[in-house]
Amino acid sequence: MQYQSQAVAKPYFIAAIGLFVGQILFGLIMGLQYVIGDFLFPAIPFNVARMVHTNLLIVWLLFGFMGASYFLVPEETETELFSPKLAIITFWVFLVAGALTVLGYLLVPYSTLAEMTGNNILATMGREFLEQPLITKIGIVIVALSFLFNITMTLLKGRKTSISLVLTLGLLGLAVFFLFSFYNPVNLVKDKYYWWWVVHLWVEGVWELILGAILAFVLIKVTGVDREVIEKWLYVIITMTLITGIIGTGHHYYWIGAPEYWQWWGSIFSALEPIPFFMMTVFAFNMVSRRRREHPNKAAVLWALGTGVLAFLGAGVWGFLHTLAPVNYYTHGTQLTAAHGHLAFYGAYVAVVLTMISYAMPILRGRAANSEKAQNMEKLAFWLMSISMLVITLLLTGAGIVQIWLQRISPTPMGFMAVQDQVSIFYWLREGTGVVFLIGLVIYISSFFVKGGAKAAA
Amino acid sequence: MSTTFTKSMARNIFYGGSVFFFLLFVALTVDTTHTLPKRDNSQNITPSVERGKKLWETNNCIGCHTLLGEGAYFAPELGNVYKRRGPEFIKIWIKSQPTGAPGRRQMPNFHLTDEELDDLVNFLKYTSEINTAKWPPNIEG
Amino acid sequence: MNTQVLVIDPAAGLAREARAPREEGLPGDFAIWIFILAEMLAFGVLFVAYAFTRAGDVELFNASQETLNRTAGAINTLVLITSSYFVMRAVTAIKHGLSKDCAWWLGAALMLGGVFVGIKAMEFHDKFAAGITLSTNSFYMFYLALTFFHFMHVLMGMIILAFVIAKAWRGGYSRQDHVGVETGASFWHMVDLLWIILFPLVYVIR
Amino acid sequence: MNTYASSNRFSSVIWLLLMVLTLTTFAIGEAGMAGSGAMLGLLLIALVKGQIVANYFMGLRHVAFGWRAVILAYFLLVGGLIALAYRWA
Repeated sequence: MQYQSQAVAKPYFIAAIGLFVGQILFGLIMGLQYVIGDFLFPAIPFNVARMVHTNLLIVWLLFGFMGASYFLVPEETETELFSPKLAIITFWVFLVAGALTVLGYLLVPYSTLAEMTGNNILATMGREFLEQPLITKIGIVIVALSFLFNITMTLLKGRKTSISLVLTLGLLGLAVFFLFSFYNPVNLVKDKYYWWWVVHLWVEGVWELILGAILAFVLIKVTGVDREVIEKWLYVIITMTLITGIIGTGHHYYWIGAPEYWQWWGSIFSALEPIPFFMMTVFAFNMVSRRRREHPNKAAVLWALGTGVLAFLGAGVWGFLHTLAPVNYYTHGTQLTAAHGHLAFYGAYVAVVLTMISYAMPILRGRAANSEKAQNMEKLAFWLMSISMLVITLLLTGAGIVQIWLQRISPTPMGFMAVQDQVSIFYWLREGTGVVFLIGLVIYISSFFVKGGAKAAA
Repeated sequence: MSTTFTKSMARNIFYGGSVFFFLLFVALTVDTTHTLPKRDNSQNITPSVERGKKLWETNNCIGCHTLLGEGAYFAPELGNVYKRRGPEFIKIWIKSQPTGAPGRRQMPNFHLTDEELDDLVNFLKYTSEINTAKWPPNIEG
Repeated sequence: MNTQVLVIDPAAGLAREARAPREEGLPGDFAIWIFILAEMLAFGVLFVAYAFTRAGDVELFNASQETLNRTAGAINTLVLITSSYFVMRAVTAIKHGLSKDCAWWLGAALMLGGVFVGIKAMEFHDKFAAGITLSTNSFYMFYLALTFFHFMHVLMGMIILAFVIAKAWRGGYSRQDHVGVETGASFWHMVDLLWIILFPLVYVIR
Repeated sequence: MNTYASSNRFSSVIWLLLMVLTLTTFAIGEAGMAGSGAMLGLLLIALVKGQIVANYFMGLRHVAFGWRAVILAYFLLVGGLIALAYRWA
């Protein structure tokens, strides 16, 4: 660890992994509810489980991004963090707020929670992924502002590298576009139109800047390739991301009442969205093959390469699969969407956060890399989680195709619930694969507790 | 044979390109905003529809259902449920939940009053009349 | 640090010094070429989409095309090509170390860019005044989408030219180092190149 | 300065050629010509103009063949697909 204040990243990473476990457990509950409909009903209805599943994902990824930033920025700017104390306070505020929100979801009926938390003052709740009570949303803004303040102040007093600039820009965009979650007009079309300004412009816009910056940082560290080379490619990739991704938002505007020209804009630009992901994969492999040093942390290299490949598959290939309007007409809002969502989030964002954790955690614990044994466990966990997520995606794709056929294309369309019964075999297999994913996650966590044989700090 | 490739130029193109496409997006959004009244059925937004939307949100319906294809994929699409089932069926259905049928997916009972049920149905009626470019492909959603 | 020039092929730097005239690198920075190719790809898909959508409703497209101001389109083609020619003169000038000439030629190109924008704005104004929008029909959707998207590229090209002019005027480029001029020039030529397809496709071919 | 003058003379000729080609396109439009022949002719003119702009204005004629091929392929592909769509209509 080059700078003392980088240590604040550690609790963020630990919290991220902890919440990740929660996310997976609730995912398994939902997976079971897909086939045993009354499982845990009425204690945890599906909508509550899903809310917890998706919100935990967002929150733990945010913890991961923040931890990554606190680790990365001092090293990039070559100066201590502006205020490590503020970072720790922010951590606890965010963790407590997150925990209270999840407890609120689980313990109080959602409508009561809405009433308790001021939804009558400004109605923002009850929209997918933005279910958080008003006070939580305000809390998120405050946390984001204090975090941005801390990062920006650090940046201002230190060296300004492209990586830290891109990262900060991404984080700033994250905060700015979240503000649209406070805009909830009665007009459903407008509601949905701007809802995507949070959701799409996050995951297919500014989050990719964060992803690119973190990946570039880790690649510089583990390959020793010239910063100049990596940073210019970072710029090229995120340029492609934004020029395709911003207008690509149009692929969500086909069937929600927006003008029909979005079918053209959305199809054409989102069809180009795989290009930056492809470039990222080529870039990662290229840098690793041009490496000038053999970094002892092989697990981190594996995660970095995995991020490239899995993001390309999940976000690029599976996104392209149903992004063209004539295809999307049939696939919109089916299990195919769920398939894409799972692999895209895992491949791009889960993988990049775990890449950073894999690289940074040993250093935070006083060594350049973990022992051979620990690394092997981590690599095994990588393969188990990645392959099972790929299989889950394939199974949901299968379910989606059957669903589309029976419910939407067939000359005698079946009703939704009847179709669900037809595809239950896919759901059973998905649940089984989910258990494998959990095993992978358990092995991943165990790898942190393997004793002995640690490589000396570089 | 040599081509120059500098970081500063890559950076400038990043800033220029991002601003450019964001402005294009804003321009399209302005046009969309002007065009929406022809499509979004907003002339039929009544106070009852407004209350209905709030009920839709505060009971987290989107956590199981899709609405115009967005939401969870656990329960049927409701953007066109008004046309598929009609108002009376919807109200009776909501009131009779949960079915308690063993092993089947369960919908909670949200203890809605008759007036609230009317509001929710009005919201679903308004939603079903939005011009969605002929989506979904058929009435099953 | 940021101005450090990276050369893809180290040996080629020497070749450039020797001014070997036959095989040179791409004019301008490689990064602009990635951008140019991406933009050409997006336009290319839009062009082809236009053609195939037209195939579905030829009468509508032909009838709507009649309402376009072909003369304005042709004048704009002449304007844009001439501006491209001026830009080329500017590049030639700076290759001979003539900074001021370079700036003047670029200034002339910028002015023609302004003429293009003016004519195009009048065209847009006529169409909007006639109540035509992106949602009127598929022909106008493509006509407005393509020309407006292109129009924005012209504006962006003008901004780029303005920056290059300012630097050229201050003597920021030289016989040896004029990658910036070439970069801006390449972008401007791309804008021209796209219009060369756009004009016959949307205004003339029926 | 000799090379300067001669290369400028050359580019001026190129420019004149482009002007003439543009006016040809315009004239075809004004004459109301339609059908496959006119369509192919107009696309061909566009191809020629595009090649001139790419090779002489952009200066790709000094560059490795691959890059010129990209532009040529672009024009052939886009033009070919457009022609296909028009024939198909």
